[in-house]
Amino acid sequence: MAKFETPLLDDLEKGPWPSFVTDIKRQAKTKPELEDLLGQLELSYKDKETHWKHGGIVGVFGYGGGVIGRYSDMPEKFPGVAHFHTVRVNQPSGLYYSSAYLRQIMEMWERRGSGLTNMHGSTGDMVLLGTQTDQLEEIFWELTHDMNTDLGGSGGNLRTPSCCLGMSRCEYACIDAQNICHDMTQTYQDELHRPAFPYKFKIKVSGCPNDCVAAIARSDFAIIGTWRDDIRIDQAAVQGYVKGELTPNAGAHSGRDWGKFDIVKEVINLCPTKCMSWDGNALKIDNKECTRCMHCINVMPRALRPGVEKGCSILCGAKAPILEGQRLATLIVPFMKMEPPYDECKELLNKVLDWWMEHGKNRERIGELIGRVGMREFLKAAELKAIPQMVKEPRSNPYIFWEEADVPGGWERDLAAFRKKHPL
Amino acid sequence: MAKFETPLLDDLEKGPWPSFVTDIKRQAKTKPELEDLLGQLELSYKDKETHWKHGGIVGVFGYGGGVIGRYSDMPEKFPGVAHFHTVRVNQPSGLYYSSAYLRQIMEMWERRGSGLTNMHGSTGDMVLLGTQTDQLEEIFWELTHDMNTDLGGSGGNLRTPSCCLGMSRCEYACIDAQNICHDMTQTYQDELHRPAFPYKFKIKVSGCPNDCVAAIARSDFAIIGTWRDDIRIDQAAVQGYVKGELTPNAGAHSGRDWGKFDIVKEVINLCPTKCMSWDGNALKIDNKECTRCMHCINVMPRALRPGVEKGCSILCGAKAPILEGQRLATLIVPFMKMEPPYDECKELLNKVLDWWMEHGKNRERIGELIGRVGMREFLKAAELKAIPQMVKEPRSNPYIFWEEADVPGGWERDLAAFRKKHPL
Amino acid sequence: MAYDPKNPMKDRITDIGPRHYEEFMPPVIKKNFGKWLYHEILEPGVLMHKAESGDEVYTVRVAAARLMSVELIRDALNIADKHCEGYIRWTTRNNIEFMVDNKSKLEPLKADLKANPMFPIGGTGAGVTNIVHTQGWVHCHTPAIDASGIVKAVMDDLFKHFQSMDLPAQVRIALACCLNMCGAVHCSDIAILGFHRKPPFVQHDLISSICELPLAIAACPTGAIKPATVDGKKSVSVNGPRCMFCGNCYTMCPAMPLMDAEGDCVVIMVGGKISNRISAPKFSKVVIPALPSTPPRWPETVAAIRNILEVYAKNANKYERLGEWAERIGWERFFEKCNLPFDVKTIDDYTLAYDTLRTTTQFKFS
Amino acid sequence: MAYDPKNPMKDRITDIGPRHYEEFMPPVIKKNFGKWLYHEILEPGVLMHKAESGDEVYTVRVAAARLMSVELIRDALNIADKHCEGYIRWTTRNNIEFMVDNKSKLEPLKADLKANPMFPIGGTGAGVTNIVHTQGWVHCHTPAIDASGIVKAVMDDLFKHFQSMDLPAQVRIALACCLNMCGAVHCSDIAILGFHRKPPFVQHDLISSICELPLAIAACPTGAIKPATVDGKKSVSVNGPRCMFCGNCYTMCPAMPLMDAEGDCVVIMVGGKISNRISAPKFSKVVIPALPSTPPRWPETVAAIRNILEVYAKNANKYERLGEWAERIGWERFFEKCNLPFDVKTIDDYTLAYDTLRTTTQFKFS
Ligand code: SRM
Ligand code: SRM
Ligand code: SRM
Ligand code: SRM
Ligand code: SF4
Ligand code: SF4
Ligand code: SF4
Ligand code: SF4
Ligand code: SF4
Ligand code: SF4
Ligand code: SF4
Ligand code: SF4
Repeated sequence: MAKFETPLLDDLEKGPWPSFVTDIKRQAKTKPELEDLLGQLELSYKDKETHWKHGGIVGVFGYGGGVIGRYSDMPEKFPGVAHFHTVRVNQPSGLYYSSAYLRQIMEMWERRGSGLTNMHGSTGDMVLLGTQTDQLEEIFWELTHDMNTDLGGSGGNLRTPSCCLGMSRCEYACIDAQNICHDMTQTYQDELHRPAFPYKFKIKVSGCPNDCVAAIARSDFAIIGTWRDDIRIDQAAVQGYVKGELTPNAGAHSGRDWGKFDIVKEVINLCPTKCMSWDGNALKIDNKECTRCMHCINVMPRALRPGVEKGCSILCGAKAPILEGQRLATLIVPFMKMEPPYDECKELLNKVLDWWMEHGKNRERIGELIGRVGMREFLKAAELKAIPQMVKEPRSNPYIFWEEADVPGGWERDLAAFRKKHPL
Repeated sequence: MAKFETPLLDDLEKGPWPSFVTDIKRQAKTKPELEDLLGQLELSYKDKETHWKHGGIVGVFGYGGGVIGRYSDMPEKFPGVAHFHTVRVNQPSGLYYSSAYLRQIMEMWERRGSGLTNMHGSTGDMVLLGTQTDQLEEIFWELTHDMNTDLGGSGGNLRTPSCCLGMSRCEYACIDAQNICHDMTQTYQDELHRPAFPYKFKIKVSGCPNDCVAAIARSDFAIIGTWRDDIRIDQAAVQGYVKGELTPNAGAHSGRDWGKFDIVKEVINLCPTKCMSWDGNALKIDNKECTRCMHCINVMPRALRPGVEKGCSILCGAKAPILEGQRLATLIVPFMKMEPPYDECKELLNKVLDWWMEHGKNRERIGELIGRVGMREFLKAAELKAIPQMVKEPRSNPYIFWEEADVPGGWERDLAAFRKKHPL
Repeated sequence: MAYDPKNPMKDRITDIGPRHYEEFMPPVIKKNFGKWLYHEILEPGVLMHKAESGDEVYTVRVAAARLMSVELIRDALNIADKHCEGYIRWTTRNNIEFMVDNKSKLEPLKADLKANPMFPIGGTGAGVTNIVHTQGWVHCHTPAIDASGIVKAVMDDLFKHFQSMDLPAQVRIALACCLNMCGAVHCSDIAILGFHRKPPFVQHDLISSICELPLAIAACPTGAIKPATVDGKKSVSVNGPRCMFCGNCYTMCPAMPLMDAEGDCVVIMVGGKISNRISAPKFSKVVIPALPSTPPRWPETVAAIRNILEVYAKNANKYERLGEWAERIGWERFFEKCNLPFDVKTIDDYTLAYDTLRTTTQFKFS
Repeated sequence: MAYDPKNPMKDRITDIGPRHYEEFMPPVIKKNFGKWLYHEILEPGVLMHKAESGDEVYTVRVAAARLMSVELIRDALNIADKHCEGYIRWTTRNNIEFMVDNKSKLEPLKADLKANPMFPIGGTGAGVTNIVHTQGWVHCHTPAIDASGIVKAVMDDLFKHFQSMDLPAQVRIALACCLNMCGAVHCSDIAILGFHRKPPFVQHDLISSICELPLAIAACPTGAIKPATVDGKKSVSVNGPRCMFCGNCYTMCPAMPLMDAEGDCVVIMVGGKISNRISAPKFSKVVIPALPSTPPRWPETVAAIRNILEVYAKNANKYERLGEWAERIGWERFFEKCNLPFDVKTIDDYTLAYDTLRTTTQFKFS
């Protein structure tokens, strides 16, 4: 019998969506602390308030992140969750696993933790939810020694980089998102584990502009695959779509009768740059005007493919609203080739990080810093040339901060000469 | 012979555009102070700097505006322009004049001023450019007594309202812009002449969304004509355009061969809401979706006319960049009927002005005040209900300033009860 | 060899990073890495990717409540062992994917999945996939709402859209339990956001011993917190009307809690997107400033989302994301069509507010 | 009765406002007020408006240098007296309009106008009409550039576009001699803006007697001005790198002038518009941060404008305003097509800067 009555939670056992309540209840049979978790959660459902205290700083020796401290505010009532810290385990790029590896982690977590996880955290980590302070070093030891695996990030440091599945199973991938993600993670181990940053910093890598890992919205440094030559067209396959032999958008819309595929309405007219044309026989793309939005390729994956000169765009500074308001990442490099060891990319990132570490205020994300001091300072530090691709539109206010060196004659003025010309 | 050599200015006597230099030179023959003006201007052309001093406060008794003080910084060299104040004369709405009236003004200005004018100033006034302090009261006397005309605005007060020519000669006018402008000017004489405002305040009235007086860009309170029923269509005339019997856009593009008029390309497809359709016979408009942009009417003025239920939209807060950046006026009233005496409009304006006078900081335009405290406060003061027409899009940050009254249970909290639930 | 607390540095291994992803790839994936030609969605939840080599990989995607027990994961691994050569993957939205390299293996796999109600198949194409979400009352200290419970309630209600592809475009729903927005709801088609509406109260008797007062004061972006002396003790006072409920003070100082059963609410935001397809990525916009937080099923939230989703599904064009639709018809029409009251609180008054105000006479009448 | 300085309040008349506009309307205008049916542009500068009554009014529009002498105005009035029953009007862009109520009166009117080079006919339709501008060195104390002279130079160069209607749409040019922008150049297709580039210098010896120092300090929006003591006298110091050259300090305190022959420059902004036609009103954008101020003909400015105008004329669609064209092709293309270098200074770093940055992978390669 359950330790606590959980009438409210029990209601969440109904319905077709997988129930975490059902799941936790089953696990609670072997992991009694989860009874306390359910008890406390039920209380929250009743109180409509959380019963977790403000987290304290806990962790493993020598690491500044990877563990989130968590304590119940009712430890007497729910002793099993008095301590209930999170361990963030760095996920493998692309989120593929062997069952052997996962079984190892699961076994360890059943032994040393609550047996509850998040697969995965919003940043990408495998999140092991709920353990005691005295278990942390043990867990870390086992992870590193027995599972050849490390902790992920938390706090004011580099956060665990993440990526879409990229080339492993996607025909659209223009860069090897997984390799880049893994390589960056390895290169920046120190930044990941030993906070020296003003605040958190996130790297995400998507293989193409569909951006399946939400890099543009959720990373300080977003690497997004693209191409700079021509979209490859298989005209026969285009005909296949037009004739109805091939299903548009790979069948993504097949749950509804949208009528016969209409290439003009569905592709030509929806192209944001209107750079496509269709004369009934051949599809033409004015590639110079294409902004590689992916729409036409998404609709006709068997007929269209990204070009062959592939690389990435780099965008910088996305974040959630706290504190200065949400930002999407903004374009800083339109195109960069991405071949291991990705030196050009890392050199750029190093410059960006150095500048941020020098100028960023406590708890100021890089996007906010750019917002505070302006792109000009950022570009100087990143040694990037200003190009119009960086903006949607040029400034509409004239408030340019001219620098003395740019103004003929500098800023020194001869007062006497001025007053001779212009008596007061 | 001219008093000063003006080789630089002389160059501006060449070319097809009317030359102000030629004009001033001619006038200088009877108005020798203009010799000094040319001399000083030539010096500016040489120095590439102005030779006018920071203006002092001059004016006519009891008025806080209408005159701009101006002094040369080289009065010895150019005594004729030692004082060179501007008199702003309130223009008649729509800028029509009888020659009798203008001749009267010109005669006076030749006698008491420099004989130089601006027809008109950017705000709309007739600008009489250049007179001495001792002439100001005389000029004012003659203007009011002999010409039945008053000064315009300047300084921190209501500025001279202005308007497009509206119903006097334009088929698009949805409101009587001139009458509204005149009526507002008369109603707010006190505000115009006796500064009690934090800063300047401008009213402009355009008869339709073409906005020929730039109200949306240049006025704190913009009244712009519109309609809320259906565009009137004369299908026969539509055919006339389609057949090439009528010239599109009244001939505004006839200087170039743009090919045969194509109603689909030139009207249907350019309609911003895509609410029009053309089946080869009849033009249809889904008027509920029309945003009254005027494009189709501008292109086919003989076939299309604004509806018959006319009134205005009111927008608030346009300004130039100083200091907080430029603003366009923002929509506050989507539709208001406009019949004399325009009480509803004036009641609204009074509320807006009262609020601004109470809360506006020194040199803070109403747009900046709205920017500083938010639309919520503005709408409360203006007693307007928030409607989605006021925004392009809803907020994307969640930083809502909730008010205590809107939150269940208010803001008072019971610390003891809280700590009982959540021990520290 | 095991951890020795007395000698923590002995044989310590650090900075090794995650396991290399190649170790975990099914053979067909590894073999055809970077050589995929195209894909097809065979049915909701089932993808086929074709490689240049002619190889095919069949993927079955199933939902998961991201909050998963070790046992449930083992259930999934058992299936992976049985059908997928011991490989499995998760998606970036917390679904699970099982892959087989031959069509003949597909039906047996599906059969085993269907046998377990914890693994419903779906989540592909123009439908509603898994909700990205956060901790809520299960683990966080700042939430205004729960996470997993609301997700469950909403997905129960929208379940048919998880298992069909009948919407104009994909609809991504996300939830964040406070405006730190760990769920990154700021760019979602539909977002559920937990929000506090009572300014922090101050534990005057203890604050000066628990917190650095200057840090607490500096934490407030609106300057609502000022030093104060209460009952002879150093403390702070909060100017309620200046508070925008960001919670930054509580993050910096636990003696200033905001949470309150009555005040905490659900904010509904819509119209965001991330992909660069057709239109640029967009932020979600606040369209319902507050719904009550009503466990265990949050019926108001569930109903609001269903309503918006249905109106969108009925009205939008093929390929049109929710935000693209709202922009095309105009937000005034969005409110009208969804029958939502327009609240002054949805008008922006933060730093970029000007850019959201309507600076044209173009609008539609309601 | 005349003004008596010894008795200024005697018989004083105030607050009477302007003359009523009806007094000044030509009879045909008055008669058909509010009853106009349509109009036609018969040729550049000549409009015909048709009234419901069947009446027609023919309008001939002529250019004027807004800076006009009494004598020149009388020249215009003479023509109005001869042809237009003594009526005349100015447009909102400082052109003059002569109206006749019968087609037969048109040619004689035009003939007299053509006889006077000060009254060139034009300024209608899809061409370049008069430049809205400000005082410049003729009357103002804060200009960075002249006004009337640059306008003359530019319009001499673009004169054929004043007298033809061969552009894709109307092109409105405006000039403001300082960033107070009395010319309201912030919403023009092409804008010429005078700009100071040297921070104010401080007349330390006199400032404290001429200005209220706290006001001068408070005037600065960037906080670049700080109190200072120089040679024992109270004064202020200016932190040059923080100055954005707004000139507000000089407006508040004449002992802090910014103007400088070398520093003062011309900024070119483009792409603004006011009408609500097709697209919403837009701000002009800075595309050339500085051209030298080179009287008497400002050839760099003239050439820059001609270049932009010609590229626009060649590339834009019918009805497409300059800013609409730039947005359609993308600003990166605009710079390329106009062969303009892109300068970091054209990237916004003021309060709404974020909204101008590119937050998508969508862009065109140069
Ligand atoms: C666990 C996780 C949520 C989840 O359920 O998945 C999480 C949990 C917390 N986040 Fe987060 N964030 C998590 C991903 C995110 C994301 C999403 C992402 O990374 O893509 C964001 C939005 C993107 C961004 O970084 O802007 C995010 C934006 C924040 C913020 C606001 C940061 C900002 O600059 O706006 C805070 C506030 C803070 O740092 O003080 C925050 C703070 C927190 C804290 C540490 C609460 C706090 O104030 O100390 C939460 C601890 C909860 C707990 O009890 O475990 N979390 N946080 C995610 C990390 C798991 C992982 O490592 O995989
Ligand atoms: C005469 C005129 C320019 C012209 O050549 O036409 C003018 C001239 C001056 N303006 Fe203006 N403004 C004139 C129309 C405008 C306009 C256009 C409009 O009204 O449509 C604007 C932009 C719209 C707006 O109001 O925002 C304008 C925006 C400014 C500003 C910036 C105001 C702002 O809030 O951004 C200033 C600065 C100030 O007030 O300190 C200013 C200040 C000035 C001063 C008074 C200079 C000063 O700092 O004291 C100028 C006196 C010049 C002189 O010697 O006569 N003037 N000023 C215009 C008035 C004539 C008239 O009454 O018809
Ligand atoms: C598996 C996954 C990547 C991963 O590494 O895990 C993935 C896989 C695919 N995505 Fe994605 N996307 C995945 C998250 C995303 C995200 C990120 C997110 O939602 O947080 C986005 C951006 C969402 C947004 O815009 O708000 C995303 C936006 C797209 C798009 C653009 C769709 C649009 O209409 O804007 C496409 C193109 C398409 O669907 O045709 C796409 C296309 C695809 C394709 C068709 C790529 C391919 O050829 O294989 C994959 C199957 C799509 C499907 O499920 O119908 N993927 N995709 C992610 C599955 C999440 C899930 O479990 O549901
Ligand atoms: C006379 C004048 C009004 C006045 O009260 O003085 C006027 C008169 C007319 N305007 Fe205008 N507009 C006048 C200033 C404006 C302004 C204000 C400005 O430029 O400062 C604008 C807004 C400019 C902008 O958008 O930046 C303006 C935007 C329009 C438009 C919209 C054009 C567009 O493509 O966006 C139209 C419609 C059209 O041209 O078909 C229009 C249409 C007209 C019509 C056709 C209205 C009519 O049926 O009579 C008039 C003749 C147009 C022509 O000249 O080709 N009028 N018109 C102004 C003449 C100025 C001049 O001397 O050149
Ligand atoms: S981002 Fe592009 S490459 Fe990566 S999974 Fe999505 S569609 Fe494929
Ligand atoms: S990728 Fe996008 S922009 Fe390029 S051709 Fe296809 S639809 Fe057009
Ligand atoms: S604003 Fe409209 S009504 Fe007024 S003149 Fe222009 S087109 Fe005519
Ligand atoms: S006025 Fe504009 S929005 Fe309305 S139908 Fe005509 S073109 Fe379309
Ligand atoms: S969104 Fe807020 S409450 Fe939820 S996990 Fe993140 S920090 Fe905690
Ligand atoms: S919640 Fe935010 S705004 Fe309110 S007092 Fe705390 S820090 Fe200030
Ligand atoms: S723009 Fe500046 S310099 Fe020119 S008239 Fe206006 S205030 Fe004077
Ligand atoms: S010009 Fe403007 S920014 Fe520069 S010092 Fe003066 S007030 Fe400050």
